[in-house]
Amino acid sequence: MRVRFVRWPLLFITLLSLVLTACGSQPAAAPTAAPTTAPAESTEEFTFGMVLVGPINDGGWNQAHYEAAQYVVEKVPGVKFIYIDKVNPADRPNVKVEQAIEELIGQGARLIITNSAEFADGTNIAAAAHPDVYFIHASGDKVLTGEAPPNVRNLMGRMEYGKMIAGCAAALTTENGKLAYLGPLIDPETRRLVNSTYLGARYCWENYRGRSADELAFKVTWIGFWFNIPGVTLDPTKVANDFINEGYDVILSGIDTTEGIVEANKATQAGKRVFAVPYDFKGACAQGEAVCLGVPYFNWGPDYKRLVELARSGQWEPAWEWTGPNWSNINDPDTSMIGFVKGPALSAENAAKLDEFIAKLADGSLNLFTGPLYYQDGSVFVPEGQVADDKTIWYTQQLLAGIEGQSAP
Amino acid sequence: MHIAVEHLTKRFGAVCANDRLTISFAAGQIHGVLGENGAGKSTLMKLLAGYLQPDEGRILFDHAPRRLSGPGDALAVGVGMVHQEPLDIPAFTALENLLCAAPPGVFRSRRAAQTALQELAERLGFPVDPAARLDQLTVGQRQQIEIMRLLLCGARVLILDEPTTGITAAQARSLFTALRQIAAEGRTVLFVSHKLEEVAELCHTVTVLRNGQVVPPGQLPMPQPQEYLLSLMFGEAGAEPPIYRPLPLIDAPPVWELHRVTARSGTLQLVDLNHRFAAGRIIGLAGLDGSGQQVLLRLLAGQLAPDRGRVLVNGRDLTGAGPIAFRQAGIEYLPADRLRDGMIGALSLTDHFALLQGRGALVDRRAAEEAARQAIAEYQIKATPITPIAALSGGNQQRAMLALVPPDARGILAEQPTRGLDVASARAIWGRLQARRDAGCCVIFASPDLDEIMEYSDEVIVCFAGRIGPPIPRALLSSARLAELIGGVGFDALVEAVA
Amino acid sequence: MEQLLIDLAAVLAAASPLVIAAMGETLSERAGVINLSLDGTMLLSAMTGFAVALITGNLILGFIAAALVGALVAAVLGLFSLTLGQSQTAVGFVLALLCTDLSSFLGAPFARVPGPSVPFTPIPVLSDLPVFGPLFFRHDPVIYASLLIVPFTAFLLYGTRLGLIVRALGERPAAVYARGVDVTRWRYAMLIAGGALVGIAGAAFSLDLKQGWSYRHTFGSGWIVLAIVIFGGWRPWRVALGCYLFAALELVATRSQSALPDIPTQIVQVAPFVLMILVLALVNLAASPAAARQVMRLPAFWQRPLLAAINRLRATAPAALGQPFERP
Amino acid sequence: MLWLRQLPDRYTRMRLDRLKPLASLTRPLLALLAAFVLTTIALLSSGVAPLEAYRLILFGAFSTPVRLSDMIMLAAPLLLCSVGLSITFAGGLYNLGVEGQMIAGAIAAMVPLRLWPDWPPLLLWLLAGLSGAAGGALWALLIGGLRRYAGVSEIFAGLGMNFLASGLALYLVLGPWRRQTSASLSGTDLLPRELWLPTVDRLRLAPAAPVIALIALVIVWWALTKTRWGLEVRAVGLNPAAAARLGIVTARRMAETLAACGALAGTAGMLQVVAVHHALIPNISSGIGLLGLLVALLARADPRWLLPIAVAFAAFTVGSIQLPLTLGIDSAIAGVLQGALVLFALATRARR
Repeated sequence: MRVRFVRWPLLFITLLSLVLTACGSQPAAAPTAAPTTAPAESTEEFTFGMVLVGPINDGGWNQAHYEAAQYVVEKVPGVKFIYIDKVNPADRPNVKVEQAIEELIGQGARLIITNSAEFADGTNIAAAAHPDVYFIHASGDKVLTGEAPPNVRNLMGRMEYGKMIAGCAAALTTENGKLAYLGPLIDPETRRLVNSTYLGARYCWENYRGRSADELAFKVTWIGFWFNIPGVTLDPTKVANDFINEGYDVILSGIDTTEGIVEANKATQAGKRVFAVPYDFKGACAQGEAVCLGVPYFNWGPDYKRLVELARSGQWEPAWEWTGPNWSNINDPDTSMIGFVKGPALSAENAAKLDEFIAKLADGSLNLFTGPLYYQDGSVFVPEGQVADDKTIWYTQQLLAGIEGQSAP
Repeated sequence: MHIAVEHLTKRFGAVCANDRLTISFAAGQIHGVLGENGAGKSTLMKLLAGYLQPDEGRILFDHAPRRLSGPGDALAVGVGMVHQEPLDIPAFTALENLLCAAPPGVFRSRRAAQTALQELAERLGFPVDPAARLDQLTVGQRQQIEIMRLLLCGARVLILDEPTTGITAAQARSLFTALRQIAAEGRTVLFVSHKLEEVAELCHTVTVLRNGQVVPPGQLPMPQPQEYLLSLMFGEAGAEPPIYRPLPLIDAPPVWELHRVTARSGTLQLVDLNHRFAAGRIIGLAGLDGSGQQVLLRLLAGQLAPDRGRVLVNGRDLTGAGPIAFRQAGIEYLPADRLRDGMIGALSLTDHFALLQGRGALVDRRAAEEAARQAIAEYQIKATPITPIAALSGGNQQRAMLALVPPDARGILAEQPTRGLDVASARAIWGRLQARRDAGCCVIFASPDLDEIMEYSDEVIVCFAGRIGPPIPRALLSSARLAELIGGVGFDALVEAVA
Repeated sequence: MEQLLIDLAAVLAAASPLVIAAMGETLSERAGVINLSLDGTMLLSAMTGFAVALITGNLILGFIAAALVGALVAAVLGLFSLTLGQSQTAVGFVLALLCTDLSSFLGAPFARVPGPSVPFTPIPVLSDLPVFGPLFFRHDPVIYASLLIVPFTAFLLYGTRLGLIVRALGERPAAVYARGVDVTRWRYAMLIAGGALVGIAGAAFSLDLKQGWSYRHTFGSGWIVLAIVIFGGWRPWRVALGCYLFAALELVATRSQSALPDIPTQIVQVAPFVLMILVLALVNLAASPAAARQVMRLPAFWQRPLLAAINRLRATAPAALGQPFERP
Repeated sequence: MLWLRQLPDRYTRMRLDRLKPLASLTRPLLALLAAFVLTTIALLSSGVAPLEAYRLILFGAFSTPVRLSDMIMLAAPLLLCSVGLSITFAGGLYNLGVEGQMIAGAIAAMVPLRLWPDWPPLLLWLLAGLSGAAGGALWALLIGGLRRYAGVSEIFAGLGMNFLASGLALYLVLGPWRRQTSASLSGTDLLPRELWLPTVDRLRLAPAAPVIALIALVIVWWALTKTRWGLEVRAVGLNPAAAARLGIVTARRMAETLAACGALAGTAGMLQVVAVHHALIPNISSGIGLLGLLVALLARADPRWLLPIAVAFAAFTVGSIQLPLTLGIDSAIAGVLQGALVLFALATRARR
């Protein structure tokens, strides 16, 4: 017997939906993606949208952005916040950044924040298509290179300082001088952050521990993306475990998520002594208080508040911004872009040394990007007697000599 | 155990396989059940052994009615059935077969089971190795193990379905001895067969089935005149005598020539074969299952490449050329399992002819349908050109498979060409094959049925334990001699005599 | 030496979910049913196990929930294939995709959320043994379970009467039916028991080895387990060996980053999967009749040992694997 | 139906005849109902109003021209894949490797585009199409080889080749073909604008894509039903042993079906490159191949049903993108609906 099964009804539904659409019975509530002119109520309520690469509760990079947006809503009256998170090829294989941006604009967003280096092209394409909407591409440099339309700004924090502090904390605490860095993907940003960590660690290893730089092992393993994408990246859990099995006793995280500290905590419970330095988000130590040496974090709130107000007032102009900490109080939630919270596992003695280190960075008496600095292949990064300028640091080409790990993908 | 059926009826669709049967089988005796294919023997046995449930009527065990929900239920009552192809687990050892799903409490341990098996084997005169895997054993040995398993699991009624097909004469003799002993111990044995001689030799009573009914109603005590039983089985028409034909010329051109061929398949190795198979004759391959007939057929069909030596077809060297080349050279292989290997069940006869057209990018359905129509008329196939092959009866499928053999075929290799067919269909098939032979084909067939070999072969080749004997003209062979050769008696002498 | 010991222990640990799942699949395939939904089942049960453990704060409940999910999916597969007679392959494949999407949908709120994990529990006294201590007795309960389940499965299949029935179900169900066993019911039982193990394996990922939940968290593990069961010839010890081989490949892949600076990181993630299939292909190739024919051409001196090796490599699938049961 | 028995005989027969087509609809409707019940339970369990979700899933793809064009651009490769799979299903193969064949096709299509970007676009598109189809076919043939010579079932060979293909794509995106600035998982550099398949103004719709898919559908339908090749393929699929006995070179037909499927999947991959993503991205196949398997299973590899089902499934997928944007739930629910549909359709099929 030949039975036609679900195919007839399926055809029916397809046709029905076509007919319904054709008859104009389009549901009124459906958001439209067509280009919109500014809604009339924009003078009263200002909507800004955010496209996030990961989930808003990842305990890392994305949560920092999300909480910054909440900070803006709290501090600026009449502002509404909408977002789409997990925009990445693994979580949403069929959604492109442009599509997500268009949906947000369709829902009335006048300012769009995109928070991943991966979003550079999509942000530019959408910005060109919507010249009346403002865009902040966080962590990008297309304004600097001149490829971005005029309604785009770039914003990034000088995490280099945070990473130097992190490296120092690690070097102060390590028992065997073996530090491991859980790296995301390889690009100029991650290279300069790894280098900063190494510089901080080497300085404190030499100056506070009084040991030779040769005795410091510093290894990077890149997982391949900002967080674990099963099947695409290395599994950060496995990588962290492998660090521990190979005897590294501090795991510094450079990825968006918290596998490093979780595994260090597990290993410590299992009788080993492994410390961790998470990344990105102020509250990240909560994943393993006992092993947390502290966390360098982003505090996007103040800058987003400033830019939202700027966009609202229409005083927008393209800019590439690279904001540093407020050195008078790096943990001030209203002024400092970059902060460092000390963790419970950092001993009081080391905490004091770390404070001393931070003070040196703050007063400018210590600049770790001072030559001579060499790349892994022996070529010169910063010549002797010179100090690297922003552009040299931003476009770091390789990892520094002394670091074990890949420099280029 | 006394066993009886009353008004037992089983229908399959419109066919009434068992029609209000009322019979009883006394304990301590061997009861023969005779009947041609499709007479309802198997259905009755399956009803008794719990494989089927009756539509009407009832079965009484020691005069108590009992519904059997399955074979396990039947075994609990005390009925065990030995199938023609033993229903055991080939991948297991004899001992594991014994233990697998044995009723609780029968064997306390592996060791106990092994002891019980060896004791029973000694009593019945069956040689057995408890650690041997069944797929290394012959059908006869597997049958012995199956019988012992059922007895050890408490069978008081033993049903044997065509037990002598595919076993050696020696094994048959030892089986009969064992069955007599089993009956003497007070058990009931039902012996299903279509071989009158065996029934006459072994059974105390006989029941004849025809078209689902017992004829005449009730059991007959043995012995009975053979002609009488035949007329009961086949009705008044009786059996036609087979047609004999003198051997064609010896110098007919060879279809196949084997030169020093060595081939292996699984554990079986054929060594140093030198044969020529001439056109215009029917050659029967006799032997126990797995003695080398299948390997030889596959070798001749090109499905098996020889390790050494050369295979010539019609004088052309086709060594290792593959089945397609053999087919193009006019060799046609007709497998035993028609639906599994022979034809495509979901396609119709027209589709099959379309497949055979072999040229042109598009299918010429008109021509194919015409060819199918012709074949249906010529081969008396009960089907339309667009009936799926799977919907045909076994006999019609076999005819269809023959009809699909191209008219210019030079060699036909048939594996059990009448397997599962009733007498009338088998005759029709053989009529066709003989016509092919007369048209100059060389027909080689393998069959476990010695009567068929004796009846239709012009020459007989005996296969024994992977060795292929020389062709013996049918006229020089008797049934008894053939049975001996199959069992290996005098096989070496025969091979040496020819060499 | 010490490093080797640590690495071996890491391989034992990393393979534990695979081993548990592979034993489950071995059970159901031995009974003649292919559970092709493995990958989806593992994802769905990993997600459920994690979610339940997170919400209730109870790890045991998480594992129980995961086992139930695995059993449920297996039961659905049984319903469609054993009872309704559909192709096991088709139903299994559809279930694999369906469960994958279901896990993504229902698991979205739990994606990349920190949660509970199985605590490290070294076994007192035994863990201080030289060599054996660090290798076998300094793990957590999930890993101990994975170490125990292999001999258990082997014993079940080869040492018990139940095992005889299970193997017979996969070899010749008609014979089992003739012995009075309800084939369908027992196939259901094995399928569901196997499914529960697969579910536990999923939870072993999300609650222990790859702690947490994310979209397609166990990426491809289910498929690779299916391949490993074939590689292992449906024999528990060899199947387990396959799992450890795969885990070792993964470890090597992670380590290889520093050694192979020109290879992008992401490649090494995929490499073990490809290598495993390649190994399967090579083993099959070596055990094929064609290889045996090649061996026959060699001098007689080599023939015997090589043929013996080929015979050892050869793994025949249960004869009735994937076949619907028809009463004789 | 008891009441029918009381009616006069002639009348009854007439009524029953009329009811027949309706009766044949009950099973599919049951399947549809069951699929929706399952999906509704899933939706309710995550606290979403099911009706709103269904409205978005079922009609979301048609609500604006942009979404309609997105749907068509998804339906085109989906149709290509499922058309290809209907060939392998006819040949009795479960080609789970279709995903990898798509990736291989996309990679192969990139080769001429990267080698000679200055050549005339028309020529380049043709070259990309040919090379994409060849790449997919080659990839599929590898599966055939593994099956034939190493005895690896095509299911696992296909999966292995999928892993290999995605690894290769990743390697190219992050290695030799990486962006000029820095390697990025978001793909290679975008192709030059003039190499993008022309699109309808302001929409992402490249009309060439659906046209190619429809042409492939018609050709395959014709080839499977009218030609000797199609008949032979079906014969091999139904019973390889018997087909071989009837003189069909089964291994060759199997290889051909795989290659044909691979070529179509490769073409789909090519379209993903030149018409959708305009670059090679790691996830270029986006699960379209596996979705194609569902489509082919639901259509029972009957080419006539592929188009409506592929369109419906593409609509579900595109419509479901609205879910996270407007309802904040995961779009995977469309996959649940699709999977459940196929599953329950299987269940209501007559036992074979």
